[in-house]
Amino acid sequence: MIRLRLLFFARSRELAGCKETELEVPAGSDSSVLSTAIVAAFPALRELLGHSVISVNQEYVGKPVLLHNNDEIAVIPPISGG
Amino acid sequence: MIRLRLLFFARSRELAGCKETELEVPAGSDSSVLSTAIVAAFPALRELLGHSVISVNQEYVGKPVLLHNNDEIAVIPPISGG
Amino acid sequence: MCDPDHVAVKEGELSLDQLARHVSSNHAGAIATFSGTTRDHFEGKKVVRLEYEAYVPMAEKELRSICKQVREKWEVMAVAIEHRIGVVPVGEASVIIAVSSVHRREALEAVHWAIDELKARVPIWKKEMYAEAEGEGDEDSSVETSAWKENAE
Amino acid sequence: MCDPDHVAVKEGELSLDQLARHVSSNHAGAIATFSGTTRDHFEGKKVVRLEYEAYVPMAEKELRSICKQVREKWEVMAVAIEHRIGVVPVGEASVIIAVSSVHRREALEAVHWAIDELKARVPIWKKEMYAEAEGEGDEDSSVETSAWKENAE
Repeated sequence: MIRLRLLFFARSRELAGCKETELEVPAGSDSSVLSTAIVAAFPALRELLGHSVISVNQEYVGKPVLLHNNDEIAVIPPISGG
Repeated sequence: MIRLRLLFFARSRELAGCKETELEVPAGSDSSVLSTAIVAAFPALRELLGHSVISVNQEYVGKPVLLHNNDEIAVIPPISGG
Repeated sequence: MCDPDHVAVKEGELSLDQLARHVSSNHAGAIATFSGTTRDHFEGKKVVRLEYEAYVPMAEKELRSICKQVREKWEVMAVAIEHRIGVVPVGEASVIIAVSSVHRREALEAVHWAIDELKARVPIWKKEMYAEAEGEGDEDSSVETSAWKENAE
Repeated sequence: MCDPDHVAVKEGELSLDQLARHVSSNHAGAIATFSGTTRDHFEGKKVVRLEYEAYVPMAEKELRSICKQVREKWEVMAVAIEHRIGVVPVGEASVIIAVSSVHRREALEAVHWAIDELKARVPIWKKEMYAEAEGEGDEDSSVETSAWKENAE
């Protein structure tokens, strides 16, 4: 297993009940497993994840990227900066 | 005759040698006489007047307007505000 | 060469004059700025307070990337963007952008593109706190509700 | 109702923050500004100083008319324009414009139109003072020349 840092913001932070936690996924996983893994750990996030994006190491990811130990993952609900 | 206030700015002020003077034109004149009257009084302005505009009472005038005693006339060389 | 860009995601009041100094240069002839200010109403509800939250390091990374793209798309000298977080009183700026250029068209167009881009991709969230008067009997109690906003585009 | 416009043609430094306050409102969501700053070069000559002269009452009248037209053309809340006169050090703003609106597009477009209009019709003149080094013999005397500028449009 590899261990990831998982960050929540705004509505996802409120639903998760914390700002930051850890998430484990099987070694060799890519970012496409994240959504399912996060919902398994935080069922309350199911609906919000449908219209959120997940960043890896402070980048929006297009194609799935391979995950590594200590990667920084964040749930980014619809933004409203400006 | 009616007596007008005549103001100069920028290059027209430098060529006229003063900021303000008086100009007399025949009673009943409209603004179309101004250019000729100004050149007669200030020959040094002849060339500059060709690419300047003349304002009457702080307004750009399109069609000739009738002049009155104490009207404020100004020679407006090409502007460069901003 | 100095870094032509300046970005910050921070608490506290924002200043256009200070931001303009970040982009001003003796070679630039024009500086355009944009400020987004917080409004006091939303769908008839009175907004009493706003709070902004950011994924700060990623937000600053995205802002830096917007600055770079602005300089690739337009002939501009320098770009600066600051976004305020925490509580923002109604009427104060939550975001300010400044772009300098030799000719005015570039700075004005670039600032417009930059604010559109910021709203589309920088991970920052706004929560509006509303005052809703609920008249029940003689008592006129005021209940506070809130909502996380979503940018339209 | 308060006058939604503010204009001034005056000596001394200009402040974007102060100008933004003139147009800010709890109902506006956006403020766009433009500053014209003095450049340090013209056709290879070094500009050491600028001086602006205005037909002040007519200039303020034209500025007020520009503000009014802006509010007729766009859905904006308020417009403010200040033009500096007298000596303006290189790098400092000679003109600043601010427009507030509910939506950002209007303020940004309006500020662009306003500066174009100002340059086309407000009776203000800029004189550039150049430093020209004239090397004659051993002596390196510096002669100052100057020119009244003309806006292109």
